[in-house]
Parts: sequence; C-alpha cells; structure tokens
Amino acid sequence: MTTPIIDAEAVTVTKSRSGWAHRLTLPTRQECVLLGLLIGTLLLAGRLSPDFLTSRSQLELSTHVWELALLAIPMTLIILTAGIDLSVGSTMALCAVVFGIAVHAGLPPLVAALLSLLVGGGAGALNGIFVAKLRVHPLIVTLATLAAYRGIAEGISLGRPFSGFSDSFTFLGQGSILGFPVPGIVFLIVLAVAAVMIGGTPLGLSLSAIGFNETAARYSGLAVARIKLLLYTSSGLAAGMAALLFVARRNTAKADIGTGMELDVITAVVLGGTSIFGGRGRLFGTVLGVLLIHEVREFVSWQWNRDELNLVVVGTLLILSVLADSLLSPKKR
Amino acid sequence: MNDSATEATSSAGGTPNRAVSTVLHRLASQREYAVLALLIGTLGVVGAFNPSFLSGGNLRDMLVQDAPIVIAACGLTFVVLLGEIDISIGSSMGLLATALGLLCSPSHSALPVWIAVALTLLLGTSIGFLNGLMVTFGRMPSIIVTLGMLTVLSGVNLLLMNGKWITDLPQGLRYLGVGTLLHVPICLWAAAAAVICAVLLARETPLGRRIYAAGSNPDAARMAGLSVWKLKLFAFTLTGFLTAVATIVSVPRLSVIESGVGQGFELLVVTCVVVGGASISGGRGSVIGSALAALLLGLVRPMLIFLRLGVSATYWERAIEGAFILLAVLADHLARRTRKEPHR
Amino acid sequence: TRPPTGSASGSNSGGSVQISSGAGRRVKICLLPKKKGLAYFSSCNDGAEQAAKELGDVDLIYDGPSDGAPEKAASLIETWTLKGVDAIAVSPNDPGVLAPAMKAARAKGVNVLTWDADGQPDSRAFFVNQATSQQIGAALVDTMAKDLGGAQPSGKVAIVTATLTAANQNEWIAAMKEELKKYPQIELVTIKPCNEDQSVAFQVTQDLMKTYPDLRGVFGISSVSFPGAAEAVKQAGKTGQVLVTGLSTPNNMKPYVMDGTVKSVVLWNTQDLGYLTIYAAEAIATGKLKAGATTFTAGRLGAKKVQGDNILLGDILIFTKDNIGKYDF
Amino acid sequence: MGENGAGKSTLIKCLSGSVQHDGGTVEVDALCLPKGNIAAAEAAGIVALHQESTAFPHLGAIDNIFIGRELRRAPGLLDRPRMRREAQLLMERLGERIDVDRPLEDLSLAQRQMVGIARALSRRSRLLILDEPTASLSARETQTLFRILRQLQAEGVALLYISHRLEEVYALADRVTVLRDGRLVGTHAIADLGRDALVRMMVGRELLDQEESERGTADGEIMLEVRGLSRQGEFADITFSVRAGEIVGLAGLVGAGRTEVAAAIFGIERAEEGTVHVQGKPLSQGAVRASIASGVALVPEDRQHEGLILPLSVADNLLLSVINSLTRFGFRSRRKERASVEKSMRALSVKAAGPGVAVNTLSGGNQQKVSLGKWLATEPRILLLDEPTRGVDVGAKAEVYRLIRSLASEGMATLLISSDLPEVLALSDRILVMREGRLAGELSRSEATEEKILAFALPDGGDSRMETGRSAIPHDGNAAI
Ligand SMILES: Nc1ncnc2c1ncn2[C@@H]1O[C@H](COP(=O)(O)OP(=O)(O)OP(=O)(O)O)[C@@H](O)[C@H]1O
Ligand SMILES: Nc1ncnc2c1ncn2[C@@H]1O[C@H](COP(=O)(O)OP(=O)(O)OP(=O)(O)O)[C@@H](O)[C@H]1O
Ligand SMILES: [Mg+2]
Ligand SMILES: [Mg+2]
Repeated sequence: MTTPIIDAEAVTVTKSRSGWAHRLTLPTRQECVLLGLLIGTLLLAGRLSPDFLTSRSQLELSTHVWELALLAIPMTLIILTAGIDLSVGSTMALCAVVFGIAVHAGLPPLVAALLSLLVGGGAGALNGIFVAKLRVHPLIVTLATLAAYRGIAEGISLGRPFSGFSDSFTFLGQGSILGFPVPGIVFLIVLAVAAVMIGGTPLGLSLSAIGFNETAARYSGLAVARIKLLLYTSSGLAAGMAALLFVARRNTAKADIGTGMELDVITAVVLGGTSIFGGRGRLFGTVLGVLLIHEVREFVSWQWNRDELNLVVVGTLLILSVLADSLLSPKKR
Repeated sequence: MNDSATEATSSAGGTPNRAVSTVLHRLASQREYAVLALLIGTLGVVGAFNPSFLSGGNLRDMLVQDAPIVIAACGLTFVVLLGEIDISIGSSMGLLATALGLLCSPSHSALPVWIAVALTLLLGTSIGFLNGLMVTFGRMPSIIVTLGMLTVLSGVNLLLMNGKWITDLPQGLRYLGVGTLLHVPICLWAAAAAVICAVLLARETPLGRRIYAAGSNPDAARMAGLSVWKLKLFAFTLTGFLTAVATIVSVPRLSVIESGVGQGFELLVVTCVVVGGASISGGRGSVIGSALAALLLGLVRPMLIFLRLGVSATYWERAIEGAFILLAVLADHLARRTRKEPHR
Repeated sequence: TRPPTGSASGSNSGGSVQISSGAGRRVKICLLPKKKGLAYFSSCNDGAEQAAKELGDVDLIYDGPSDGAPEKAASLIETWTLKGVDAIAVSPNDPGVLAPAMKAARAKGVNVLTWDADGQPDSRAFFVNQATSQQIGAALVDTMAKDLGGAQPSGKVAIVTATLTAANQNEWIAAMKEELKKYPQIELVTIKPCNEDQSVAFQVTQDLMKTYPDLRGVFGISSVSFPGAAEAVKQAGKTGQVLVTGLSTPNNMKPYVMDGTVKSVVLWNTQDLGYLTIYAAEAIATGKLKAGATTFTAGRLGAKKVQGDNILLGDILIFTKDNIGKYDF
Repeated sequence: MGENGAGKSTLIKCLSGSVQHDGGTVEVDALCLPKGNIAAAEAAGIVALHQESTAFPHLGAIDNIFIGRELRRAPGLLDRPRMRREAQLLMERLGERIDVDRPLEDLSLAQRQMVGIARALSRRSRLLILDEPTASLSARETQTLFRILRQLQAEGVALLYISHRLEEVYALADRVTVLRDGRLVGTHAIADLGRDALVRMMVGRELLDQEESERGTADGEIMLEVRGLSRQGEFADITFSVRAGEIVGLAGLVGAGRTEVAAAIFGIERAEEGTVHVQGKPLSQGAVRASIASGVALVPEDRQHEGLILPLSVADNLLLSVINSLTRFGFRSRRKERASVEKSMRALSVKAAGPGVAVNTLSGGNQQKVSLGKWLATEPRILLLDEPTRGVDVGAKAEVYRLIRSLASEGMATLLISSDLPEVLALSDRILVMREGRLAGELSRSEATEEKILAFALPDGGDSRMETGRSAIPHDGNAAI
C-alpha cells in the first residue's frame, strides 16, 4: 500500500478494548437469563428448605451430576461446530460393559479402564469418520450408533451386570479428596483442559468458524475433518470416562446405564446458550446450564417428591429460557 | 419428491437412451430405492430361511405393527422437508393415549367413543399447533421446542395417569384397534389413507409443492410470495394430528393403556424419515421413502425370531437395528459419491 | 373388596398403641418403587397409604424414577438420606446399582429395608418378603406346568421379559430355568424382551406363535409384557391352545382370565405388601422390630412371621377364573 | 443501470414487495401498493426475476415455474399435465430442451437461469422486471431472450431491464435510468445518451486510474507451475505458469471453470489429473494447509460464503488463516495476534468501528478488504485472486488495484481471475482465456484487447456477438472503465 488511509478509530478501539478478548469475559444474554433463574431457584430453595443449601447437601447431591457435566463438555464443542452426538449414552454403556468384562476376565482395573477408554475413543472416532470423512449428517450417524453401541453392549454382556470392583477403583466414584468428590475433580480437570484449549489455543476460534461456515473454514485452511474427528473421538472418550465414574460410583457395570443420557446432555448444553445451528456457544454457559438443571432437579425431588414434576419443570425451563432469549434478541430470523 | 420415472420418460421426449439414463439417474439419486432394495433383499433372505415369514398373516401383522410409525412419519416428513424437526411425538402419543383412555373409559369420563376420539384428535392437533407456534412466532429452533415438549408432555402424562393404568376400555374403542373392515385391520386403512393423502399432498397439491419449495430455498420461497411460517405451522399441526390418528388406531389394539405408551416412538419415526431419504436441512425427502424405511426397520425384530437364532441373538437385536440404519445410509452415500453430490 | 388374605382386617388399633413410644415424633418413611407409574406399584402404595393413616405417626413419601432407571433410584436414596428420613423401603430395580447408596444410607443411620424384591443382604436390615426370586420363578413354571396338564406336562414355551438388562426379571428367569429342569418335556425355546412396551410384547408373541407353531405357553414376566402377550394369543384365536401366564395385578388380567386365554395369574396381594412394608418400616424405625425377632404384628394383617431378616407376607397367590373376581387391585 | 452496489437490486425488491421500503410510495394505475406485500405487487401485475438465484434446487422446472401460482384442476389439486405442457412450451419458446421434471440442481447454470426467465414469463405481467438476466447466458440464449422480450414489448408489457452490458441496454431500452449510491442520478431517453455520458452518469466522475504500471516485464523465477490439471466435467488439461512479480490474468465467461481451477490449485477440491509445482516443488493435492504452508493464498470469489465468516469479528476473520502460526508453545499469543490484526487493518485501511465488530456489519468493499487482508496475513508468495473487486465500489477498487500492483512489484506471483475485462487488461502482464473448461488462448499485455479476449472466450467464437448486441464487456464488466 502506498498511501494507507489509517483508520484512527479502529486502531484506538483495538488498544482500549483489546478486541476479541472482551468478548470472552462478558456473560451473554442467555447466560444472564440462566444466572437469574439459578439465583431464583436457590433463593426459593433457601426459603423453603434451608437444609438443601448447606454445603454438605450440595456436595453430596453434586455426585448425581458429574457424568452429565463431563459429557456436556465435548457435546458443547460438537454443537458449536453445528454437529450433534446422540450416541453418548450408548457409548457409556458400551464402555462400562467392556470394563466389567475385562475386570471379570482378570485384567487389572487400570488396564481394563484403559481398554474401556480405548473403546470409547474408538466408538467416538467411528462416528467422527462417518461425519468428517464420509460427510454423513451427524444426526443420522449418531442415531444409528445410538442403537448400535447399546446393542453391542447388550450383545457382549448378554444383559448381565458386572459388579464387585475393588475399593481402589470405586474410590474414583465414591471417594473424595479434601471433602470434594473425586468425580468432581475429574470433571474440573477436563473442564480446565477444555477451557484452555478453547480459550488459549486456536481450537476455539476454529470451532466457531466451522460452526458458522464450514466452507469458509475449509478455505481458510482449517483442518475441518481432523478437528471434527478429534471432537467426536473426545466425545467418545468422555463417555468412557463418564462410564468409569458411573461404574465406580455404583459399583455395577451394565448395558442399560446412560439410557436417555444424550437428551439430558443436549438439553443442558442448549439451555446453556449454545446455538443448535453452530458457531455460538461457550463452556461457561454450558456449566451454567448443567448447574441449573441439576439444582432444579434436585430441589424438585427434595421438596416435592414427585419425579413426574421434574420432567414438566425441566422441559418448561428449557422452552422458556430459549424463548426468553429469542424474544429479547433484537434481530429477526 | 419427483414424479414417477414413466412420466419422466415420456416428458424427456428424447431418444430412448436418454430416457433410460434418466431412469437410472433417478434410481441412483433416491434413497427410496436403496431402502426398497434392502427391504426386498431382507424379505427374500429371511423368507428363504423360513417361508412363513412371507405368509400373508405375517406380512399383515408386520404392517399392523408398522402402521402407527408410518402414519406419524407421513406428518414428520413434511416437517423435515421444511428443515425442521419434531421429536415430541413420542410423549405426545403417550399423553394422547392417556387422554383417550380417560375420556372414554367407563370408570372415568365415560364419554361416547366418537366424542373421545374427536377430542383426542383435537388435543393432538393442538399440541402440533403449539409446537408450530413456538417455532414460528417464538422464533425458536424446533429441535429445542420439541425436546422441551418431549419432556413436558411425558411429565404431564404421568401426572394425569397418576400411576393408575386404564384397563376398562369400552368395546367401541377396542374395535378401532382390533376391528377389521373388509378383512383389513382398521389401522391399515388409516395408514393407507395417511400415505395416500400425504403423497397426494406432496405431489398433487400446491401446498405440498410449496412445502418442498420452502424447504429447498426459504429465501426464494419468500420472494415467490409464500408464507413460510404458515407452511411450518401447517406441517407441525399436521404432525400433531397424525400422531393422534396413530394413537387412536394403535393403542386400542391392546387391552391396557399404561404409562409407557409412546416411549421412544419419536426416535423411531425420526429414524424412519431420515433413513427414507429426507435431508435434515430440508427440501429433500419423500413420504414413500419414510414409509418404506418404517417397513424396513420394522423387519428387524420379527426377523430375528423367524431366523430362530436362539436366545443369544436377542441380545444383538439393537446392534442389528443400528447396523441396518448405517447400511441404508452407506448405500446411499456410495450411490451419491459416484455423482459427487454434497452430503445430506 | 377386602382381600381375603388380609386376616384381622379390623385390627387397626395397633396404630394408636405404637404412637406412645414415639412421643409425638413423626416417623418419615420413604417408599421407593422400581418404576413410578406402574399400576402394580401404585396399588402397593394404596396399601402403604392405608398403613400410614392407621399408624398416625408416619409421614409417607412415595417417589421413584418414572423411567425406572436404577441410577435415579439410587440418587433418590441419597437425597432422602441427606434429608434425614427415618426409614427407606426400597424395591431395588437393580440390587447391584442400588447397593452402594443403600449401604451409605445405613452407615448414616437410616433404616433401610427392601420390599417387593430383595437387595444385597448387607445393604438392608430387613426384606419384606412376599416371595423370593426362586419362589416366583418356581411358581411361574409350576403354574404353567399345571395348566398344561397331564402327568408329564410337555410342549414348547417362551418367555417375554421386560428388558434384557432388567435385574429382577433376569433373576426370575434364572430361577425358572432351574425349575424347568423338573419338567424335562417342557422346552424353553427363546427369551424375548419387550422393552417395557406392550405393543412390542404383542408383536413378539405373535411372531413366536408363527415361528413355533407348536408353541404351548408364553410367560409374560413383567406387568407390561403379560397383557401384551395375552392379547396376541387372543387375537390369534389361539385361546386355550397357547397358554399365557405371568405376573400381574388381577385387574389388568381379568378379561383374559375370564375368557380363558390366561388360566392363572401369579401374584400376591399388592396392597397388603405395601401395607406390611410401612408397618415394618415404622417398627424398625421406632426400634420395635429388631434383628432376631421371630414375629411382628402388622395392623390388620395381624402377626407376621419373621425368618432371619425376612418378614414374610404369606404365600404367592394364583388368580384363576374361580377367585379373580374377589380381588380388586 | 448503475455500478455494483448502486442499489438496483434493492430497488427491484422494494417494487416487487419482497423488501419493505422506508419511505415513498409505489403506485400502479394511480393506486398505491402496500409496502412489502408480494401478493399485492403480483396482483398489480408486477413480476420480477431477481438477480440472486431464486431457484429451488431440489425441484424440477415445472415447480420452479409455477410455485406460488399453481394451475389447479379441482380445488386444491394441481393440474400437472397442463403445467407440464405449459412448462415445456415456455422452455421451447426459450429454445431450451430440458427435462422439466429434473431437479434444477442437476441443470447447468444457464439452464437454471432460463427456468427463472420462464418463471417470470409465465405470469401475466404488466410490468416485467429482469435483474441481470443474461449474466450466465450464452450469446444464442441471450438472442432468444431478446426476441421474446421484444414480442412482449409489442404486446404492451412494460419492461424494466437491469444490466451492466451497455450493448444490451442500447439494443433493448427506450429510456435509461441511472442509480448511484442508492440515489437517482437521472433518466434519459436512450437516443439522447451517448455511451460516454452514460458511463459518466454511473461513475460520477471521469474514468479512474488507467495508469499502466511502469513495471518491467516480469522475468523472475517461475513460482507456480500448473501442468495438465483436469477434473471431469469442470476443466481439462490446464497448463500454465506464473513468475515472481508477474500478474497473470485469467479471463472467461461465467461458468468457464476458472473458479474451479483456482480451487483445485489451492487444494479445496482435488484435481483428477495433473500437477501443481510451487517453486519447482510438487504441491500435494487436496491439501489447503500444505498450499498455505508453501506460500499459496486464494482469495475466493464468494466472500460471504467462502472468504469470510460473517458473524465473526473482523479480528477473528483476519486471524483465521494464520492463527495456527501466531502461537507460543501451541497457545494463542494475544500480543502476536493483535500485532497481526493491526497490521492487516492498517495495511488495507479497513473501515470498521473496531476489530471486535462482526464482519457482517461492514460494507461490501470493506468486507472484501478483510477477505484480502486475511490472505495477505499468511504472507503468500503466490496469490490467486478470484474476482477481487466484485461488488466493490470505485474508490475501494482503485485501492485494491494499487495493492495488487504494489504486491507484484515486491515479487508476488499473482493469478487474477476476473470477469471485468478492463480490470484484467489494466492489471495483467499476460492474459489466459478459458472457454468451457479449457485454456482457449493466451495473450500478451501488448496484444490483448477486449475483442481478442472475447473471441477466445465466447462459445461460438464471438461470431454471433454483433447480431445479439452482446457487448464487448461481458458479465459484470464495469462499464465505467
Ligand atoms: N438488507 C440490507 N441491509 C444492509 N445493506 C443492504 C441490504 N440490502 C442491500 N444492501 C446494500 O445496499 C447496496 C445496494 O445493493 P444492491 O444489491 O441493490 O446493488 P446492485 O445495484 O443490484 O448491485 P449489483 O450490480 O452488484 O447487482 C449494497 O451496498 C448492499 O450491500
Ligand atoms: N455446462 C455446465 N453445466 C453445469 N454446471 C455448470 C456448467 N458450467 C458451469 N457450471 C457451474 O456454474 C458455476 C460457475 O462456474 P465457475 O465458477 O467455474 O465459473 P467461473 O469461470 O469461475 O465464472 P465466474 O467466476 O465469472 O463466476 C459452477 O458451479 C459450475 O459448476
Ligand atoms: Mg444487483
Ligand atoms: Mg468464478
């Protein structure tokens, strides 16, 4: 450029607000809605039943949510790329059963756990190959593997449960370190890794780019297929980890675990503000979504003892929060 | 989605060679044919092993079992054609079954059967309409709306039923499920009517063509003066109505209305529609394809029994079902790749 | 409509007597079914509510997973434990999955007992035993054998179960296979799941009859698969030719018993079961029933035998054409 | 008429009701049409063929023609036979023999355009509006269309015809109205308006810099060498090379396959045959990342779908193709990123409220600058530009030209794909012309003229050019230059 017209305003803005960085820290509208609902729920809970809000109760009850929370992390990233993984619950069952069979065949728990993670990763990678390489719509692929993986779990286990795992293994699900449940620590580690990957490495921007416009992402030289393969594989891995946590917590591995888990996970992620069309979404929102679903569910159970009510409340919450976001949003679709 | 190959042949007006290539082109391009081939192949293989699989009685029983899926799929196809989805039909069916039972069982409302049926149809239609309203006026993604409704409706159903199953269904209602007309079960009449109407709607009415158009290119549809929101509202409402029809002709086949009616039905129907060739992003799909896919997937369970594979095969049932879906998709993918078409 | 097994139906005076020991303190008892929404458990809850009303000092909570997921049942046990309830009566859908939660509850001083189905022995104090898996399995097979008739009952039979992973059903099936050894002429051809879907049970039974034209009997061993299987037999016009038996509340099966599709229905008095469970839970929570006791008085049911840690409800009932009209639950 | 972005298409959309205007009225027969009401406009006899594809790719010609006002036999039932007959008749009148049931996605661009024209003709119109209908048509097809339009004109239908091709306007129009920057510049009888005057009206000033750059003939190292590149149905046997500091123009009609060639070189799509060498080293096929690593950059033709990610911020877009190299130990370095973004924005003088604003809030010209900047950030040595000034206003265009020249003088090997012939002529050292997927000719800077390029580019060798009135300026050719 010989005579660049320097846009003074643009440059100053860059310096004062450091551009893209500020986007990462402010809560989005949907997240504000969720925070409001969460605080509302907790206030109501505090009034109606103070025992519910004690740290002991909260820590104990938190054990119900870690697997869901863990699965929500890769699901957020997948939905961010405009994909979906319906097979997570079934993959969990498959991994659990593989672990159970391996332990009962005499393998040490550690080896069995690795084997189970391997199977989880493999199952995820198979989804990934269909989605990324063969370019079949992820909904169709994972709808098929939703049936297939659970079918394989049922087939290799013949429906039998496996239990009686060693204490050193069940510590993974039942133990706590400094009063904090071990599964929670696992979740926090995974969350931290994911957050660093998203916020700190080029991956985050790549995911949004793919979700908004896959063609342009490919033109930009992003390794779209490889990233997708990575995502679906990590979703399978997370399902394997969730399966291990579950088995350790309940001391039983069986082909029926994680039934319906996929819809719970998707509900939490979407509630957290991740756009089902891809591009928009944050782990922070997902954490809020998971937290809100968890607190609402536990509180409804605690206070009203009606499981059916939970369904009505969670479904209504999902619809209303997304509706609120849509009505508050100025742009027309 | 297109007219039959014969029409194409006549209209192409070119050399026979060109007509043949047109037909072949269509064969390769449409998922229906992959599904149909798989369907016939499976029927043939299992029939060779156990001829009673192909007996009239068994074919009829399988059709009867598939009827509610086919009926609901007729509606869902239009929703998917518009690039939307409805996964609330499972819970919706459960709630409609409970409502139907409560309305006409002598120990509850004891209304005349036809009034109960009419009210159930109305309820189903309203649920679909509500879904449509939330998608169009609420400007929410349909997968979220209907995921929410899936949960809400199942909760409402359980609260309504309150743990008491409905066992005293009046004979008039049972007739809808077990009765026959000219030796053909009522639910088959209903399914046939639904398919014929849906095919006519899709191919022979302006409404149907507009649904294809709006799904194919919504912006262009708006420019052509179509109200895309009206079409969506219609498709969701139709799905709600047809879910009610499916409920009415399938639930009274059994003597008890319990709390689990319709569970997992939504995934089954969605699977059928996408396996039948509908594109998730809209514009592509056909009623016939969805119906054929329903028949194909309906083969898996009976097949395993008729093959006398024994107890252990039972445990692989779901795996085989999943493999069938993948197979149908893969077959289509291969056909598509030879034509370098984008994925669906 | 008093169930005939309910002896001493008028003796609800026991409630007021027992209150004195509690000195006005209310006893919180949670009743956990395998799956909320099943008519079977609702009718158990009817009995439980009756008992709670009679006892007067009982706050009864009836809740459970509406999808029957054992994992959610375990979560509920943990929630209740945190709330500090006095007793939890568990019908474990999957003893293995529930055991850690039940043990944890016991460790925190909650009285845990099982009812309807037993859990792992160290996960509960007592089992309100209406029938063990062995007894249920044996009763089903014996009933089928009796209905098939003859000195050497023979023929092909099949089982339509709930899901392939249903723990209770799998235990019953194991027991049934054991019992079937007594009848070498009866051949179990296959076991099929209905995925807790009545219409699948219906279809599976239809297909079984077509595949095995000489099929003589079908066991419908869940409350959903039984009516589905019976309806299939009835619609196939094979009433009397293919016998259906299974576990169900009498109300669900009355029409089939009356028309002969089903000769016998195996069950127990569900209302009494719920009733007895609450009485037992209250007694355990208030310290009236301790390990080693041999009898225990449960309101209108009178004295019930305690064998080890099993509180016995009484015999399994077989409902037939002759007696089914007398029951309403 | 008017330049790109003058507001012609938007005006048409307001007339036909698909966009709601803010002020003013549209009157037909002295009756005011309601705003943004497509049905009312149609009822008043206004029929429009819009510029961007309004086709339904999954549907056949019949449906595409009749959707929205289908022929019925009974209430609610289509009269398919009659619709098919009429569709065939219409297509025959347009000189196209196509299978009217075949989904449009299987037809060629020109055939699709013909279906669109058929759709417009099928309506009983009193005012027929055509927005650049001939952009993708061949000479013969254009001729047929004009015959039909004249016929309609004789029947009393009013025609509003938008085109960048001066010849078409002179051949068809009675009056010409010029828009610039969304404003009316003036309306004149065509007879009163010479070409130069018309161009001046559109551009608003004298022709912009025609400066021939003073660079010597490039004889640098061969940077890019393409040999025998082919892919079935798209292009065949493409062989050429580009030297350092050289700008090679690639001209041709829409659909000639230039975009596909560029995409294949860059690795978006794999070529079936042939090789690409960069500085003598073979480039692996179908690998965009490898291409970027060896210094190749492609600024794609469609910036909205291929070049940019509209909802993302300017900064994010500028970073997208370099983000993996602006890291420290695998982590993003905000400092390096900021430096890179500021450099790009300053170098291209992108006008935006800040780097954090979404690209879709920018004007087309600024979007194109971001798209260019994004690729220049990869510090390429070989630049493939596909229609770099499409939809870019005059001022921005001049800046882009200057940028391209200065890059070349710094040694950039540039392949310039453009349908804007004056642009190709002004910038290129050498011009390649493609026709129907093949290289049809090569012209040196000194010998190249618009006529010579067109002679290579037109399917019928340019013979029918004069009779159809096809201009020396093909599609999108900015008449101003
Ligand atoms: N909805 C909109 N919002 C904001 N800007 C718009 C909108 N629609 C059009 N524009 C802008 O208005 C201007 C006029 O666009 P229009 O498409 O009418 O130009 P045109 O004269 O048809 O150009 P071309 O010759 O390229 O077809 C462009 O700068 C365009 O980006
Ligand atoms: N004969 C044809 N049949 C079918 N499709 C065609 C035909 N010619 C071109 N196309 C399609 O038209 C589109 C435009 O082609 P392409 O982008 O290669 O043209 P181009 O020379 O780059 O033109 P421009 O850049 O001016 O638009 C492509 O998608 C191409 O597949
Ligand atoms: Mg325009
Ligand atoms: Mg091009």
